[in-house]
Amino acid sequence: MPISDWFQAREERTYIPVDSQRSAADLPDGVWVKCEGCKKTIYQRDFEANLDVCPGCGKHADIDAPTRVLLLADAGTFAETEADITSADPLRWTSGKPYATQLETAKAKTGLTEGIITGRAAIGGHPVVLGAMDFRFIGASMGSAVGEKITRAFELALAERRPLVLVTASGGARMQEGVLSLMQMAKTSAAAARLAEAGIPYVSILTNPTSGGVTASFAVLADVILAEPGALIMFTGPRVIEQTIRQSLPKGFQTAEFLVEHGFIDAVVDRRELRDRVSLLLDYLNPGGE
Amino acid sequence: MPISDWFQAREERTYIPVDSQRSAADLPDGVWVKCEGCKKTIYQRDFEANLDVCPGCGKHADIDAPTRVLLLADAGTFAETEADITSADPLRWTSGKPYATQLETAKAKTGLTEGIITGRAAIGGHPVVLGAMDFRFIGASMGSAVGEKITRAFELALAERRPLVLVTASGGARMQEGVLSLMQMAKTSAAAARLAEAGIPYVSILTNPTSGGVTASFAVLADVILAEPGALIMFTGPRVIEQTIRQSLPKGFQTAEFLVEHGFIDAVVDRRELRDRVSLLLDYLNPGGE
Amino acid sequence: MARAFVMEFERPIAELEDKLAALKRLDVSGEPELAAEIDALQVAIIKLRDTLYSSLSAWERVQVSRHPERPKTQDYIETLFTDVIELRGDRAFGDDEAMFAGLGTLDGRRVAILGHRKGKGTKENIRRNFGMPQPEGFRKARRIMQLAGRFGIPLVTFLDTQGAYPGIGSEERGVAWAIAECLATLTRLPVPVVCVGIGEGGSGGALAIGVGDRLIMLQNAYYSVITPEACSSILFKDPSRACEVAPALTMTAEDLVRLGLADEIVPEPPGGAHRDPASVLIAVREAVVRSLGDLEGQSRDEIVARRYARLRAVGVHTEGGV
Amino acid sequence: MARAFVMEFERPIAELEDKLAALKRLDVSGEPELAAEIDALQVAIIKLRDTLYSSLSAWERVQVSRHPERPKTQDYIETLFTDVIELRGDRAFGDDEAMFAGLGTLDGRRVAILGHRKGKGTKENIRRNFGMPQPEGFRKARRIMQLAGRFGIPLVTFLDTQGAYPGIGSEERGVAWAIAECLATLTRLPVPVVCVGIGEGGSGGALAIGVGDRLIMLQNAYYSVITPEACSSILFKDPSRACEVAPALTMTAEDLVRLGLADEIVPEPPGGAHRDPASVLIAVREAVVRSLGDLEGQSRDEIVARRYARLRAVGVHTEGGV
Ligand SMILES: [Zn+2]
Ligand SMILES: [Zn+2]
Repeated sequence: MPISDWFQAREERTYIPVDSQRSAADLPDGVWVKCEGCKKTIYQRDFEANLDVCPGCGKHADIDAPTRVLLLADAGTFAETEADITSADPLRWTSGKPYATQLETAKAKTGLTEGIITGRAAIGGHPVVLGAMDFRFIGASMGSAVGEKITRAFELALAERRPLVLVTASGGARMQEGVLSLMQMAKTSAAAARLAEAGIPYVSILTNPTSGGVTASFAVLADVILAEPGALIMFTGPRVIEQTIRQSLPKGFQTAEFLVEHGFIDAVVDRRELRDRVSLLLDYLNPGGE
Repeated sequence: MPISDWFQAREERTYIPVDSQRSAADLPDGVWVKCEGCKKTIYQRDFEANLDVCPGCGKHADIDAPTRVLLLADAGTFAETEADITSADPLRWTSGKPYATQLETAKAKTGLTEGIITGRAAIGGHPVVLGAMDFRFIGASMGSAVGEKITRAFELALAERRPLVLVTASGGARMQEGVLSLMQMAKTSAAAARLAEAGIPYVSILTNPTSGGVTASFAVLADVILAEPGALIMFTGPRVIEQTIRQSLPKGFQTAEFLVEHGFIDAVVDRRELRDRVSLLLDYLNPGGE
Repeated sequence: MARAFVMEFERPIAELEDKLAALKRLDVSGEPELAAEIDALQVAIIKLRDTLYSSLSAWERVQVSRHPERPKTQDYIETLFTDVIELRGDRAFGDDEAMFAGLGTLDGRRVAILGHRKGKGTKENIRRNFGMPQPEGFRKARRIMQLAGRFGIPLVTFLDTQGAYPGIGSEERGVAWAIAECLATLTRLPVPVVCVGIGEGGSGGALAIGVGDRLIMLQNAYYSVITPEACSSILFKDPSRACEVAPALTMTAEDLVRLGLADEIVPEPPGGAHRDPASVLIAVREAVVRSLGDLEGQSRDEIVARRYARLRAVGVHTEGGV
Repeated sequence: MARAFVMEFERPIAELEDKLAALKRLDVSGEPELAAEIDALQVAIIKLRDTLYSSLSAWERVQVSRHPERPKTQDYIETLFTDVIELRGDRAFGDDEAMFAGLGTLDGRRVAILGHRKGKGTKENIRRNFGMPQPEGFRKARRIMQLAGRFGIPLVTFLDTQGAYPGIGSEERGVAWAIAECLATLTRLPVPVVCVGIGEGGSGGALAIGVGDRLIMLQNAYYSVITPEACSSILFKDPSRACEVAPALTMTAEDLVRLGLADEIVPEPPGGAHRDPASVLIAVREAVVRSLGDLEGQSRDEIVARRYARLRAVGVHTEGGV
């Protein structure tokens, strides 16, 4: 998907329109969205101008990968890589909904070819490799294609000695690819460890939700780990834990703030400050001379 | 102190003789010691044959450094190094008992020149550098001389690519040398880190008691950490903690067994098995080719 | 062997065995028909088991892999290795008994050993948390990986877990971080790594010590991105359709060999490894020794580069429309 | 400035100040004698303070180093640095607010920053545990040291702690191990390290971030193997003889320079750093910038070798009877 299409893609996102007459191409003043935090209605235009952060309660709404790239990369600098990698259906999965159908639906819905976009970009003038996951695409779960794109992002960063910035959002492994999906955890972790050995910086930004095999692999192997306010970040989902331990979970469990307190995240950063923060971090973290 | 004098030194150790008529050179059958664990009396001869472990309750009595070396090193292999290093009195310390007097007393009492003995030795046929601290010598606290001897042990191990085995027992830093004593923690830790960089194995054996600045430096920077049963191992002593938190401490707090449970020690090993265990460990841990 | 546990699909066998046991309790002297019936039943049991086990479904294999009498990591360690030294603790929080870590000697080779450790019996299982490690277990494993790497000691791992323990403490103490750090360390470890799937191989908790240069799978062991029950729960809001999704998940030893992820399968006797542990232990020993032999003589750089290439090849995607 | 806290040895000054305040509340118009007395008192206060501070004892300096209004790590970070990014967490158990860790820019130089963080006021002090780190704090510090080493970022540390927190949790979570690992990392860190003693420098808890290529001490800061109270408790079973043992412990900035452990002293105004924080902050800034400049341009190997040589020379012993 070329960069020029993204603004359009952004327009096409499906919020919860209070006004169901919403027209995609040209938003009239009367289009509202409802904040999932405080439940108040907000002009969609104001909401988007505020980067989908509720002006009232600060709730960060989920955003898609193209929007994420727009928010992080310096204008006009993003050049997508590996855009032609997409999932095969290696196991011919038909349990529940056939995987092939799910893939087609996801592609049609998102205009993307997979659950992650990667490419070269600049952030605050720093040349980087940038990747952003898109939860709309089968929960941005990590199958072979996502694993391959992430691995290539690490390899590109290594080859060009560019810092890597990855924005995660994922339901975890893509079970429709069975054990091949599990193995992507090892593959991406190996690529991350290899980048670290070469002294190239890697900053990860965990957004809502990041879970399972993505959390337990490349996502947390970064030099600096940032997260958006309120983002849920976990290995095991809360329902499974509740079923196992037969008690309810503490308030705020598995939020970004909870994880900061427990020592796993460097900082919770407001989306509106993310680009500046990443840029500043990259001022400090220079790819070491090997 | 030459190795030949050690057997004699061992005879001269001051247990709590039930029979105060005890003669040092030739123990008659009537000499008993009292176990500090079960309070039962034991023939001293039986007790020593059992390596000062109570045959009844298994309590490991504290032993001195020469005995420790005898128990660990293959017979006749120990060759002391740096025997002529001893403490100066750099601060001319006179608070409480003058340091110079304490040093003289300790030397007279122990026949040692400092709170640690170091040397080349073999354990189960493995050439090693071996060090053992002696609590009788001003609590085997770490002043400049002890720090220097430990540092040289690390350096000798590095130079000759011999594994290092250190047996600790210490009250911590030697306050009579003020901040110079504190800095020995950094010096010995630097030496330990340097040895680790070179891939030379280092096994430490924590014995009763090991505390303060010794615990918080070279003692725990080993590849494998063993401890004797019941040994108290700590950073801060229990009285200071009780005074700070104003509550009493849980049973077994700061014992070797407590530390195993909390993940800090690889194994608690009976003194009677220590030599075999260290030898076996050294079968596995070969000094890596640099 | 006392029959304490019957797997669903072995019910028909169990019924015949009950019948046989009842007959055996009778006095057969002067009752040649009874004796003949006993003989016939014994043959029938063997034949039925052979038939059942000649084509076990994925879900049936999962059940076999979980059989309580199945040989456990501890059995392998005690039987295969001599001079075993357990090394405990993560140097940060605790010692997790669900994860074994140590050193041992196998056929004269000195190796480091890691393994998920299920217990035998309820008490031991509780202490070992049914083989489901918490962050401490993974951090201990990582520490021993690093030790092996530092001293050039090959690593052998035994996989037998449903996965990392899904509890509050696990999340609070960063189980995802602990697993990821294991993976980063293990995938770059400059010594040969041989992994053996002996029973369950559930998700990230298995993977954390399950990536190496060779993967040996017992015939009825599984290795899966998710347990069939959990997968069924997600797809159908109903865990009981595990038998349907198990084959789709490609989790059996055969699946893994077909996908190029496992290198060899150690056959199990009809009825599963617990019916003849000695033969299985011997076969595993042979396979591990052979694998270690194959991996000998490489430089540290070669080992790491080959493992990366092996991992790099994992996965099937479409590229450029192909 | 509100006088909230009076140090024992400043009582005479406080009394004069009280008197002065009382006089000032009177109406001095048409009372030239009163005005003259006020002037005289003001001069007397200044002279008395100058006299007292011209020869502070070690124990008096310890009191000054603990003054609640004394500039804290946070003040140095906020004043000296721009573009500060705090980095939190030990990646294993928690984030310890008694230890600051982050990145910042000082006179155009990008550095990593560590510092013991006492609070201001009771509430903040409780959150920050009065600047006494637990194992998490040291593990966070070590993580940031490693980050600095990886990316070649010089490290600046600010020391201000009575020591590691002596609690059950500290021991349970291995505070000794955490400190030792800091020391191992810090002493071998391949980037320039500049340490600044700004207040208290108590024992291993200070040392864990207090070893480097330069040690700058504020005039009234201390660095000691043990607090004078604790030393007095050990020697005399009585903490109140701290004033006697303080000089013996060789803990003042001057002692450290004399022993070759500290490189320079940043003078404080009479009354201590809190009487004129701006001048002290400026002087510290100047000293740190100069030290960083001095340490520039060395290779990683040179840095590590020189630091080892520096540490190697620490200590005074007798050898061969000399
Ligand atoms: Zn809102
Ligand atoms: Zn006893």
